[in-house]
Amino acid sequence: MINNANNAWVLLSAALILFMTVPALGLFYGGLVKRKNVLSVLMQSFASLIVVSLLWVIVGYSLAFSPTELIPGVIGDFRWFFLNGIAPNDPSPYTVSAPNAPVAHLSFVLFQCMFAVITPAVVSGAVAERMKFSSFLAFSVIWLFVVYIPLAHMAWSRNGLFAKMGLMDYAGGTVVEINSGFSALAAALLLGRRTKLKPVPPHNLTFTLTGAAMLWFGWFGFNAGSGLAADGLASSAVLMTNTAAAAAALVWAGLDWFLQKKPTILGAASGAVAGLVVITPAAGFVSLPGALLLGFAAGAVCYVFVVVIKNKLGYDDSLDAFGVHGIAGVLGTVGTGLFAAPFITRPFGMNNGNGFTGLFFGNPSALGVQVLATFTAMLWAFAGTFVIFLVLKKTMGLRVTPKEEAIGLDITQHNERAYTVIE
Amino acid sequence: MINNANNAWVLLSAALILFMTVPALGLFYGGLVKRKNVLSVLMQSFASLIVVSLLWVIVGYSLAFSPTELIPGVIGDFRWFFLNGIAPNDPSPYTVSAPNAPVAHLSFVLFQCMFAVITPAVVSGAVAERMKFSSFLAFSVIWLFVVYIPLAHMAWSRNGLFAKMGLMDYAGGTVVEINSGFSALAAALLLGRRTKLKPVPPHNLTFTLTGAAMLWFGWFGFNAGSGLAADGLASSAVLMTNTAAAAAALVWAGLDWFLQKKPTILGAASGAVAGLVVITPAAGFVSLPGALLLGFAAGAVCYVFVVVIKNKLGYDDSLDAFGVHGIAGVLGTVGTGLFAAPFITRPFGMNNGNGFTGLFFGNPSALGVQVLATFTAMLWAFAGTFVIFLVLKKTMGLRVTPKEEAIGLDITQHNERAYTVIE
Amino acid sequence: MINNANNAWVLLSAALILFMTVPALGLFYGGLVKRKNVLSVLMQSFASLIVVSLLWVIVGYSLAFSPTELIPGVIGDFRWFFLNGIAPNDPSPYTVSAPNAPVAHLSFVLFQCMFAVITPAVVSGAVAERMKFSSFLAFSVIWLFVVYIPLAHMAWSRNGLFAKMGLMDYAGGTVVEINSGFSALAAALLLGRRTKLKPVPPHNLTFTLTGAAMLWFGWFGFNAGSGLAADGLASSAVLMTNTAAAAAALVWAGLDWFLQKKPTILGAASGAVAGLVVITPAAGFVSLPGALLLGFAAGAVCYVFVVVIKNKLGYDDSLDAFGVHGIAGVLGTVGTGLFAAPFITRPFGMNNGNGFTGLFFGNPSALGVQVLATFTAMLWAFAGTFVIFLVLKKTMGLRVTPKEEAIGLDITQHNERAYTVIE
Amino acid sequence: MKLIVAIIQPFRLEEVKEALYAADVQLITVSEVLGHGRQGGVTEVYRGNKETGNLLRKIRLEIAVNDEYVDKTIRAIIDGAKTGELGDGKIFVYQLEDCIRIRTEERGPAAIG
Amino acid sequence: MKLIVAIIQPFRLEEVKEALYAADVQLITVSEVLGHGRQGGVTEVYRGNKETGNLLRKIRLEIAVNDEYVDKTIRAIIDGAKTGELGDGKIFVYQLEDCIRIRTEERGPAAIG
Amino acid sequence: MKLIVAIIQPFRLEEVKEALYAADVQLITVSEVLGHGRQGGVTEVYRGNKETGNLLRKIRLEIAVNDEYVDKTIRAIIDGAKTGELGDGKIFVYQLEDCIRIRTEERGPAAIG
Ligand SMILES: Nc1ncnc2c1ncn2[C@@H]1O[C@H](COP(=O)(O)OP(=O)(O)O)[C@@H](O)[C@H]1O
Ligand SMILES: Nc1ncnc2c1ncn2[C@@H]1O[C@H](COP(=O)(O)OP(=O)(O)O)[C@@H](O)[C@H]1O
Ligand SMILES: Nc1ncnc2c1ncn2[C@@H]1O[C@H](COP(=O)(O)OP(=O)(O)O)[C@@H](O)[C@H]1O
Repeated sequence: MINNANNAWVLLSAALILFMTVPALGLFYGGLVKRKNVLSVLMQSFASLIVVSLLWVIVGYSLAFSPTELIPGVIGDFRWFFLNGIAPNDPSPYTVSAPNAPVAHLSFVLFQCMFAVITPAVVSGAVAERMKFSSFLAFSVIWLFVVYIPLAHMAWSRNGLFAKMGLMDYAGGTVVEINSGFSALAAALLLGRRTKLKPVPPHNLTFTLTGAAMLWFGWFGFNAGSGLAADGLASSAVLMTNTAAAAAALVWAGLDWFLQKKPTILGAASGAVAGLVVITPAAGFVSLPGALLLGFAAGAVCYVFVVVIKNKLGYDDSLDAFGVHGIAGVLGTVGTGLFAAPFITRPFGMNNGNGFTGLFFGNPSALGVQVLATFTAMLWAFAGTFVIFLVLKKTMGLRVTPKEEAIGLDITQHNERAYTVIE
Repeated sequence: MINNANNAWVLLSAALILFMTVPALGLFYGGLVKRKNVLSVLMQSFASLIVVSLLWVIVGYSLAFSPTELIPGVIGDFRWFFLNGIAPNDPSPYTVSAPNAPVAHLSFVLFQCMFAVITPAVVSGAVAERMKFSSFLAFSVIWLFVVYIPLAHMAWSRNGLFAKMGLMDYAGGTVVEINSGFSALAAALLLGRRTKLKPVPPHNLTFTLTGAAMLWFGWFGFNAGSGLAADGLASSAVLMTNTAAAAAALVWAGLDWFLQKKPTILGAASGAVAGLVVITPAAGFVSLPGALLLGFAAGAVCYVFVVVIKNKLGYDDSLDAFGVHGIAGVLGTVGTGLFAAPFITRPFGMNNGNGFTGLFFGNPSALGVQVLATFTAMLWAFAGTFVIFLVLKKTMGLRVTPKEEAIGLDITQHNERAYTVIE
Repeated sequence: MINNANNAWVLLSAALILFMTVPALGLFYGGLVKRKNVLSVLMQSFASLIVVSLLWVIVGYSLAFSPTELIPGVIGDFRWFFLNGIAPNDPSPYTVSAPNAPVAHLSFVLFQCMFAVITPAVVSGAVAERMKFSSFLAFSVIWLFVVYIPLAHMAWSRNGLFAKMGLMDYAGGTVVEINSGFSALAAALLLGRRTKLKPVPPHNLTFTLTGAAMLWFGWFGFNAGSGLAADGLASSAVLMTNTAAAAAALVWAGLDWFLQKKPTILGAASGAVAGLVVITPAAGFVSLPGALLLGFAAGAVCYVFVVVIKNKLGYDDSLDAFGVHGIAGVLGTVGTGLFAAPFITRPFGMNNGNGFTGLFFGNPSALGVQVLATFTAMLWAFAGTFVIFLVLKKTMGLRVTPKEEAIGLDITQHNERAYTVIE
Repeated sequence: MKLIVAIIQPFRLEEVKEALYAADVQLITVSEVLGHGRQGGVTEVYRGNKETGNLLRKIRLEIAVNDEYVDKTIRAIIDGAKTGELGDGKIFVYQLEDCIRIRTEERGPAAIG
Repeated sequence: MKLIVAIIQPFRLEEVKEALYAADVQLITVSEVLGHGRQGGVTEVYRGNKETGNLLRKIRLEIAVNDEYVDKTIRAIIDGAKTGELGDGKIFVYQLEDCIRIRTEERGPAAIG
Repeated sequence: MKLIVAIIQPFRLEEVKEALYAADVQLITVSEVLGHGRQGGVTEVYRGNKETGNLLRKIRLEIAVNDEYVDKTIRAIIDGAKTGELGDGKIFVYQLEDCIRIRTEERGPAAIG
């Protein structure tokens, strides 16, 4: 029997993740680019929502979550092709802390759909202001099947490789964050730098902060919905999410203040996102000290990557998808192996073989799985994206022409302009 | 006994519909108009929220949903005047799939209030940039009683004309969509075209896309809240809603790409809204193929109406309230008679006499009711609005003066401007 | 045992309050200031979210809600320092209408955290466009401990002074509204007027209305979440909230129309906020007539304060935090003592000693407690803030220099500008 | 060659453009400005505060023409912009020394049109 | 008749307007421009990137005056705008050939004020 | 002294600035304008409506220079802005009577640079 309370919770969490993709991520990214490119950035998130939503219900969900498999441990099969045979009142075959109070199977389909939707949208941050829309579209379709679905299967499906090893990835440290971050890095490298690359002020920081705030809001559903139950574990996950976001934002803005003389709002927002990323794999496993430390670490390390290292190395990760999602994703996934606290999961009778216990609570073996999965995800995402981008480069091309880039992507890719000049 | 899970679900769904009215619809519409008219458009949605909220709790709800009636099948009576006698822990007399786990009566009052709020706000899309605010206000009050409430009663109240015939209108294909769409058509015709009508670029497409995304988000509550339970039927309704929106957006943007050379973001957004409209009456009745086909159809047909036919016929439905809501509303309501799948509703033991089964699943009679209700709603809305506008035209006048129109409605109707020019 | 339905409801309500702080309040306030100060205003809300979130889980919650106390009736102790000993499946020690179906203790921690977050953010409205960011930050930290936490303890903790007297403050008429409003007044007085104070048009009223609409949306969670259960009392609280907001908006816009010739959208939005404030203490206690009357009263009285009295007295409450939150907070808290209707609370078996019954329903004693708490809160907030501001003035200084004020706070306090001029 | 600069009411821009096109003047540059003139402009009200900022929105037109076009350009602007009310705006005429079409590098009167 | 164009710091606009009104110069046209001058303008920082875009926000004033007003207008602008720091701006003076008030079709010096 | 006003394509601004700096012309004032020229500009499409509004976005440069700089300034602008296509823009040259540096109150050619 479906539990309506949990079901309502997961449906609304799914809605919140939708909200994170558009408008939240769109506004966060869109505010950072030049005025002439804002629509192209919004469109990448929106296109991801449209295309992935369709592919997911048709075949993606089945490949990602079917317990019967085409390649054992790596990818499912066509059992749920077109959601074949899933009745509305079927309970979800997947549960976390509430095996006896499952949500509807279709709720799980939807919830996972929204994860698949937002991940390529995050990648788009690395290709902003210079990639052809058609190529981005092709990328996101191929990437869904080649990179995302196998990784989701490995980490989260019943028979997934890492799932079976007891990987702790509460809400997508590997599947969403490391995945999007390292895909972003490969994309940025293959795409090359923007032609006239020089620091350009964000065209609308009000949009950026609005987007960041909406991300924070939506992330409650993203992280705590992942427990698939509105129980105390969800409460803990939300509270840890909020705490880590605040901790990382404090550190980033503090470093700005200390090193650049002024606390910036973009810094606070960037830090918050880094904190939200780092807590993603950990949300339902760590207790307060873990959340605080992960948040502080993410704020500091991502700051160094985005502000110092990126500018030294010179690759053009336009909106810091790698520097924030990739780096904090690694920190969080590994950190979960350190901070996972049995105090949190034990009351729910959960067990993954190693008791959801991290190194600092006496279980060094957990760390091994976390590190292994982290490296696999890094490699998988980077290599997969690298190859896809290489193929696209040779076939349809990746970049708009320099003249189109100078004119702006909104008008050259979409025949539209975001804003009028006089009324 | 009230079921708290379902109650939470419906309360939050109501909140989502509020969110759809303002800011979502306001931003969607507001971004499309000239800078000097954006506040006037936002104000129409906001005024609708304010005025209808008050009228609804005072008398509107009673007239719409009372089972005792002034005119049998068409309008209720004053039984619940001022919510008389409805205690906070009274269960809702209305349920859909969960008769034994009802929400609070007041939740139902609120949920329906939000439908009544958003419908005239949709109509405002047809009158943008030229209608007097006072006349719009008068219209929305009269229209609530003369057009909306009877239609809601017929379709949804226990003793409503169509309800008794077994009409399938899950979330307002007739009551909200056809109703607002055909009212919009009548309004546009009687109001006449904007004085200097020529294509003017939207003043802020970032707002428009933000609004569209928020509508998509809110529509989960709009459609799936209508089942009045957070059960598997709600899950199915949300998933079908998401699917149809994506399908229609894909088609519209695809047609743009094919016919106008570039995929536009406004096209994707418009398509998404068309898909959300078409699935509105069908959300809790159709399965995946139905949702996909309805979505594709809505994308294509609304595209033709908005891009080709409107410009040929030359009426000025400024923001395409008719072309999107009216047309997709008809498609969806009729389409529900085709695609309603017993696979979806049967597990819940629901029955409306014809088993919620459409033509393609072997029940031609259902289609008859759908078509009848569709035509009635079209006529009712068009005729009712036509008469109200005619009366207002003769009495208080409909339009601002041409000079006021040229200066802009924000300053002439509200003494305000949306944006400063220099800081 | 935790009730998942109620838990989901409270978690989502907490998310809604987060959403109210940023982006909602940020956009509402940010749209009203000059373009060169918008980020500084957003940053105040964002900083409040960051700093208070951290302080709350570390020590604030414990001080505010621990039943064991440092000063009896006024402040708790360190029992829950670092959330010490609160397991994820512990039920909340606090309940309202559903003692047998509690939410998780951590949900209560989170929910109350969001109240503590938004309150200083509201105060920031009084100091906009001239206060140093560092001083605001210092203020919000000190103020949390000195002013907010004791007031929250008195009104809401198990052993709080007013809680024990049977104070009816459903969602923060004293703790949040009077508190922020009178703190705002003290702040505005000590800070002094903006240097070139003259009416300057809001730089973006679209943002302001978007923010107001989001506040309305979020307030459903703010008010109805306060019952800590998704029962019929929550439904009633939401409906009364919606009604009061609409009533006050109608009155304010109507007075605008009557006295200033045009109904303004800023007026409607301001009125809505006044209505939301006034119903805050009353939401779960009053029935429809009470909600309507409180709404009407708030619209009218706040209008007079903001439009007439403020301009006469000449203090510079930049964004009317006092005129709206302070005044409507007083009205609402006292008004609850008049309109509290046993019809609403009785079905839930609630009792605070005086049956949650107001003067108009035959219980004059309730009014006494309300008035006493109102005065205490007014004084506490005003005096506390006055002293903090005085100390800050003597030590770190309160204001930016006149030149910085002329240049704008975004660039001088944060090294950033919100908008570019050309693309 | 002359440069004609006109400051007009924003809501007359369409009419002025039409009048100019009718007069065969097609090349113009337009921008949004704020102007303080004789027009009293108190129309905005925010929370009861009448906006006394006296800078009103105007449109600035910049039109370079050969000498024989000066009069008809001025005429067209007046025809399009005049309502007879305060705030209609002004036209300013300047000497233009040289003009270069970037595309062709033509100079002088030939480059103007 | 002369046209006086001044490029000033945005945050001195209020003072300049006051000085102009005091000098009985009331008719002005204002716009927002970006300027590259001697003022080094690195103040914005985004994710650690110092914004090296060297175009700073400025206000452009356009004031047409009769000859006897030229000096006091310039004086007023200087009085209002001068802080003594780099970036204070410049004033440019041009010959104005003709001026037409659209409302009345008056021409020449009479139309200026 | 001359004033040079150039109307150019927005996407050539960077190149023009670089060319000007290379020619040792550093002081410029930039604004965003809309222009109607020979360039047909139908590229925007909204719900199938081709945007026929014929005002295209342009950048306006205002550069005051001493006489010996006029030619190289014009040259630099052409070098930066020219693509050979319709819409490249125009350069206008005016006589500048006087120039005052607000900060120092210097006047004339000395104040220009
Ligand atoms: N002498 C002037 N110098 C600069 N701008 C002027 C001058 N006179 C008028 N303007 C501009 O023209 C606009 C309209 O002028 P205004 O005096 O209101 O028109 P009218 O003469 O029809 O009353 C003003 O807002 C201002 O921008
Ligand atoms: N020769 C010039 N041509 C065009 N604009 C100029 C010229 N000189 C200065 N400006 C404008 O004036 C502004 C202020 O000039 P700047 O050199 O910074 O002032 P200051 O001379 O006080 O240092 C510049 O940003 C630019 O917009
Ligand atoms: N005679 C003129 N008066 C005012 N502005 C002009 C004039 N000629 C050109 N312009 C401006 O220059 C811009 C470019 O002109 P255009 O004719 O498109 O260039 P091209 O000569 O290279 O085709 C126009 O959009 C307009 O803003």
